[in-house]
Amino acid sequence: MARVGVFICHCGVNIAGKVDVAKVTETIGKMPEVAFATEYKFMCSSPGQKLASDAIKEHALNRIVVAACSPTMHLPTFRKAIARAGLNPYLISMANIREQCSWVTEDKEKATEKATDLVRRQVRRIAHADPLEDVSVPVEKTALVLGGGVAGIQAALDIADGGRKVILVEKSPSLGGKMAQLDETFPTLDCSQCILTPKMVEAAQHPNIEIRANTTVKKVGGYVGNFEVTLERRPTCVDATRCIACGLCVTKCPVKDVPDEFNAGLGTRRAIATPFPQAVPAIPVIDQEYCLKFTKNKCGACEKICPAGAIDYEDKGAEETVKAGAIVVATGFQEMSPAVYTEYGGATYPDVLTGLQFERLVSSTGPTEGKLVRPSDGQEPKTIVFVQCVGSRDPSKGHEYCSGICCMYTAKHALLYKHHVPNGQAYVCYIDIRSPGKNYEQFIRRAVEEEDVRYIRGRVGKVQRRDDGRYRVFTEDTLVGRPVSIDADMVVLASAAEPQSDAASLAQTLGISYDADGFYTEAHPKLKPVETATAGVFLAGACQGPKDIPASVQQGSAAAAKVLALFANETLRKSPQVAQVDSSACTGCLTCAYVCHYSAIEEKQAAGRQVAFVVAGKCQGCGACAAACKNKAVTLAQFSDDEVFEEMMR
Amino acid sequence: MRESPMDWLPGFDKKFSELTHGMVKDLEKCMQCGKCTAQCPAAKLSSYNPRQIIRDLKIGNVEKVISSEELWLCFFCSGCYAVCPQDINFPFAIAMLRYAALAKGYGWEEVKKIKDPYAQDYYNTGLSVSPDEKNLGIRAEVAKNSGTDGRIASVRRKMGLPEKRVVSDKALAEIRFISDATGMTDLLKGMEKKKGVPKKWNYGSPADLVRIKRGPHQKFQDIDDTRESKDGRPKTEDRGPKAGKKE
Amino acid sequence: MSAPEMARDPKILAFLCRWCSYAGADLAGTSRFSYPPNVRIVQVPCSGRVDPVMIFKAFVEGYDGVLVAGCHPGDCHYGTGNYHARRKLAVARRLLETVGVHPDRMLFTWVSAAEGRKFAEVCTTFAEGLKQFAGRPKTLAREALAK
Amino acid sequence: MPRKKLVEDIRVSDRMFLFQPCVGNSRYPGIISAAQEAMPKLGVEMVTSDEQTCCGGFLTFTNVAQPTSTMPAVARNLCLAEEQGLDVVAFCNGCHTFLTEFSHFMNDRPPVKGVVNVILSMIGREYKGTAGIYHIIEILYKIKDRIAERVVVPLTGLRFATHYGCHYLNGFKKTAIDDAFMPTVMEEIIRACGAEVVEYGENRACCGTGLTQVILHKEELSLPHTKRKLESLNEAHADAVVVQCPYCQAQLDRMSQKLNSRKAGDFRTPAIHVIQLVGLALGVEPAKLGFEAHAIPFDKLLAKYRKLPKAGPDKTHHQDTKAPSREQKADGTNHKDTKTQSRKQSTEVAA
Repeated sequence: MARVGVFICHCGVNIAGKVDVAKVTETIGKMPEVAFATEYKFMCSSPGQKLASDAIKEHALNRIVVAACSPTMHLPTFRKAIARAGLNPYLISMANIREQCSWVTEDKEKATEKATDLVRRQVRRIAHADPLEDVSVPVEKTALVLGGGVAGIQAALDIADGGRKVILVEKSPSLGGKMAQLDETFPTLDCSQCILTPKMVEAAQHPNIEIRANTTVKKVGGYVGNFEVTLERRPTCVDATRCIACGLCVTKCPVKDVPDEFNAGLGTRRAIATPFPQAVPAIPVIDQEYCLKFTKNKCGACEKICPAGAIDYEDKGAEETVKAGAIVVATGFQEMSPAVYTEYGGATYPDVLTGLQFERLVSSTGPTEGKLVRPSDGQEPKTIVFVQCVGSRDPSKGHEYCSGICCMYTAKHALLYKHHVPNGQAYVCYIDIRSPGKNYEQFIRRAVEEEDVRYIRGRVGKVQRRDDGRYRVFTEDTLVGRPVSIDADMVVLASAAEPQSDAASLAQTLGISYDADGFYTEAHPKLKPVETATAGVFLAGACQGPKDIPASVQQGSAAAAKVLALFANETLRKSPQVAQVDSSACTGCLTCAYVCHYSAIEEKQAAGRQVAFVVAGKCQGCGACAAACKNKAVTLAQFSDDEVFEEMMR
Repeated sequence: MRESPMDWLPGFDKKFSELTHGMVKDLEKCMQCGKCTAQCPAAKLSSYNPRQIIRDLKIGNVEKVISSEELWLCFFCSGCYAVCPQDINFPFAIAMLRYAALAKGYGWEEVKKIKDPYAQDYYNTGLSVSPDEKNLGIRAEVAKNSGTDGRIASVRRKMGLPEKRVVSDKALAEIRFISDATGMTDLLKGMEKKKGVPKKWNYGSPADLVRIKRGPHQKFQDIDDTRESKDGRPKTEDRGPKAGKKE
Repeated sequence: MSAPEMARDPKILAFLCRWCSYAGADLAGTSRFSYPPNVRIVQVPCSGRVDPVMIFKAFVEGYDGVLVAGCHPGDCHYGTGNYHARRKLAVARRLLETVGVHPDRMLFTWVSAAEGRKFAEVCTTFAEGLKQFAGRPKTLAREALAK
Repeated sequence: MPRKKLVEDIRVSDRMFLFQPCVGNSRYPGIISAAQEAMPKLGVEMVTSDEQTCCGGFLTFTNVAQPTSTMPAVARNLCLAEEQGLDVVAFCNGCHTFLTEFSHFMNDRPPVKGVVNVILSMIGREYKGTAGIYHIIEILYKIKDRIAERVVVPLTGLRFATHYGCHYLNGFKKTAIDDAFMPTVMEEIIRACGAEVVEYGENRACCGTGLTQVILHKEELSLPHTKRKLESLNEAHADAVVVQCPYCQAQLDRMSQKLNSRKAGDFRTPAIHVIQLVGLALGVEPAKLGFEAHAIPFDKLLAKYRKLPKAGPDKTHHQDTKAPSREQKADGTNHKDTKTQSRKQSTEVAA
């Protein structure tokens, strides 16, 4: 038998000014369910809360209705208060007689009438409520970090240093990501590899970090604290457990003309290769597309020379399923192909390079070992033009957004060029210079003032390959208002940063959302920058939007902090507002599973037939399943059909 | 210097869209990157600057744009449209701005230069390029190459083609009817005057066509009847607005 | 309800999603935008929770109109709940017609947490619209279905 | 790279409406004649109408007429094709642009179309918007394999530069069948004819005609572009530059003469319309291709052409030993001989 206690708040004059509170109390007090009804000036105050908890004991109340402001404001307050008095915190309901009654109704009488009605409904409703317990889920204290670029490495190291296990998954043969391909970094001109490789080695040697190279995510099941992830390693034909990374196989490989991805297509590599000298892990990989063993079924030189017997042409790859409590997505970005920019001869003219290609060209580990020469004829470029916003800020051919990093890396490129060719002339054609980072603007000024880089405000219209092998770059100096043409030996296009080509499919696997441009969406743009809408999945680095190195590292650490906070709990508590299936009423049609946005409904066998089953840890309590169930077998706690019907009854 | 910014700045899009018959997606999108001017053949050799024109329009300097000589320098090569990252169809904007200029009395000397060799030919013959080669240098070259007197008519005859292409009378009557009904005839007449601008002509929109009364229909019938009764060869002198055709 | 009473102040049941529309209704209060007093708000976690049965039951209960409001498309806290609601209630609307309830007695709309004024306006105009049904018999009478 | 999807959508019928360009008729009649001779060899009969008038592009873009005046005129011209159930083939970039843009404008805006039809109804016509509008380059590209198959005189050893014209590529940057800056369709057609393609730096530069610059006596704007282009062409040593628009053709051809006469250079590269080129390859006799109307003579090109062996009926490119000696004496006068020869060839091909 429900014994409901009703507490009606004056909220100063906010409620009492429009609602005759005494009259409401009197009317409600006569309801059969109500054991006690009273009014008070400020229910949310400490004496108000004490009033409630005292009444619970005194009148043996087992249900509470507080008629006051919106439950959004103070429901948690009163839940805590009645819990202190020993009552189940979910046996309280609030009648919103301020925001939805006294403040919106002109007529006093009508307001009183409405307030009485609102309280009456909550009384009836709470009388039908059951006590609920918070859902508790265990936490698997292993983190899965997807992507071995600088953001992923940072996240993995921070989590591992926090004492938790990390599985670091990388699609390519080595950690390092885009940062490993860079020559120097802005604004300090630190050598990129020199600051990155120690971190790569640290990750490889950390007792809490396991690295899975050449691996991608195939399937993700489970929920926060309890993900089950299927990882798939592609066939590399080199047994990583046996390989001693001596590199003999690479020297013996006869196929030497494979385009080198690490050098952004500028140089060539062998059919068996490690991507770069400092690769971690340093295990070479056979490229089956080019390897003679696979194309012509001959050769086998690497197998013959390998002292460790690590070559295995029969390798079919492998799958493994791992358990993880949290997932950090740090899959990064890719450089947009400039092939659509035919007006610039992108991907067509040999001396029209992308930003990443230029990085490789000036890098000491690049195809020319750091000698800056034209790919077409090996001559040193005496004049160079850097074209900004290629693919960025261009809804017609590229992306609408600003890639954010190009202004800075172009300034860096211009400086690197001047360091390689001190008597050469560098031009930068820009629309706006965006340099909002620490010391960034000074870096741009250094390029302009000290290194004599000519900045021209105007987007390049056309690059014409001239008969003499040079390139005429047409632009406008918009500050003067005159068209300008520059005869250049080399043109570098600041290609946009865009989402990885497989970003959308990974998002679907993970159940996270992505924006119109294809970048992953954070839970809140200001306040939850590394969380996703899916609990337990966090974002770091450029997969969430174009970022420079400092920002990626910051996000890596931020995501790690979130993971460690999650792992600080033995179990996770979540709201008991979850759905439940009455398997005796369930027909097993699984319409509920179809409408579930969280894949929280699975099928199971009960009494020899298929029925639906709600995984409480995954359920977010939206109630779509309850509304969809034809048999009314699904009940959403706190919003059961009974409770809603009681509330809506007149 | 702004002229009357309040006339233009609010609702610029809408107003400009009306002005250009909706053919140009709003110039508001322009980010002033300069890619258009960068490859513009006219900008290379003159003070014409598409980016600047858009800028002027956006800040309200409409009078400055439509009274400028630069407005008449566009090549219509559409290069600016081809490279525009916002897909602004600027050549159309220029064409429409020229109408705006004409409506305000600017630029008639430019249009009059075209009128005789092209528009009048169109009205008279249905074709807009005169079949007579007037350039003597070219005529000499063609004569040398073809062994004729160098006139295209002669070359055509030699090739076994009729000396010139003739549009049928019915077609001529039809296009003249369209010209009359839509005000082009009046425009051509107006341009006859050596100085000044045609009085009877306003810049219109397609919607203006709705206002056509039943009158022109009658007019067309007359033309058609004349054609039926005559020998079928158009007498251009009689039909052109030059002769002050009055029905 | 008697016809004159309905002509004065139709009774409306409003199902509001907790994240957007309920907060919007709160904002209407905070901003003191008044609306007809006969609107009764039922909080649901998501507009997707609204079962067509609830709509029918409301008419059986004697409400003159039912309003369902959810987050704007794309803004659903639960991803796709408002889309489910939209599809389900489109069917419910047609069903109402077959049982003789004028479909305009039901309204499905989007109200965000920032749209306090909109919520008040929606309630007011919906109530105005319902007044045309005053005095017109509802085939789906309370007694007929209560059996 | 050609846009596959758009190429697939092209309908090539066995009868198509030849939209006669004014500049073509009045300056380079060879284009019309070439189309009428060459296209039937490719299985496309060209239908003309003496009711077709100027497209109206000139008038609109030189502002002597409002779009309100020319739009019904465009619709009327399109009606001529529609009434016969034909698709339109334009041989001029200007005609193509103008017909396409205005037909889209009308088709996308039913009220405008309605108003246009009010006017057309008074002359007993109705514009429906059903006719496809194609540029000849699109048709030729679509049937380039057919060209290669039916080539009678493979243009082996002849070297051609290309010039597409701004109005086609730039104006239709998303709907032309090829990319606006690195197109290859014309190159592929040239290769289908057996000839070589020559690259030159100013390939995609404007010819300088700029619609009206020459007419408006703004030579200082126009001629520098033409001159630069012609200089680059001289460097390339092409036998001819292939164009797809008679107006570009007029600029490149006539301004060469003008610049030559002003001693501003020595420009001798003839400009040939792509349909004239295809005509040559298909064995249309040169006299029918109207090269005599050009200011820059085709003597050198034709001399080389006459020495070319003809492909046998089995379509192998084997050497016909008799042909060269017979052709050598011809040198521009012996048309009759060529005519019978080409006729014979074409009947063989047809059989």
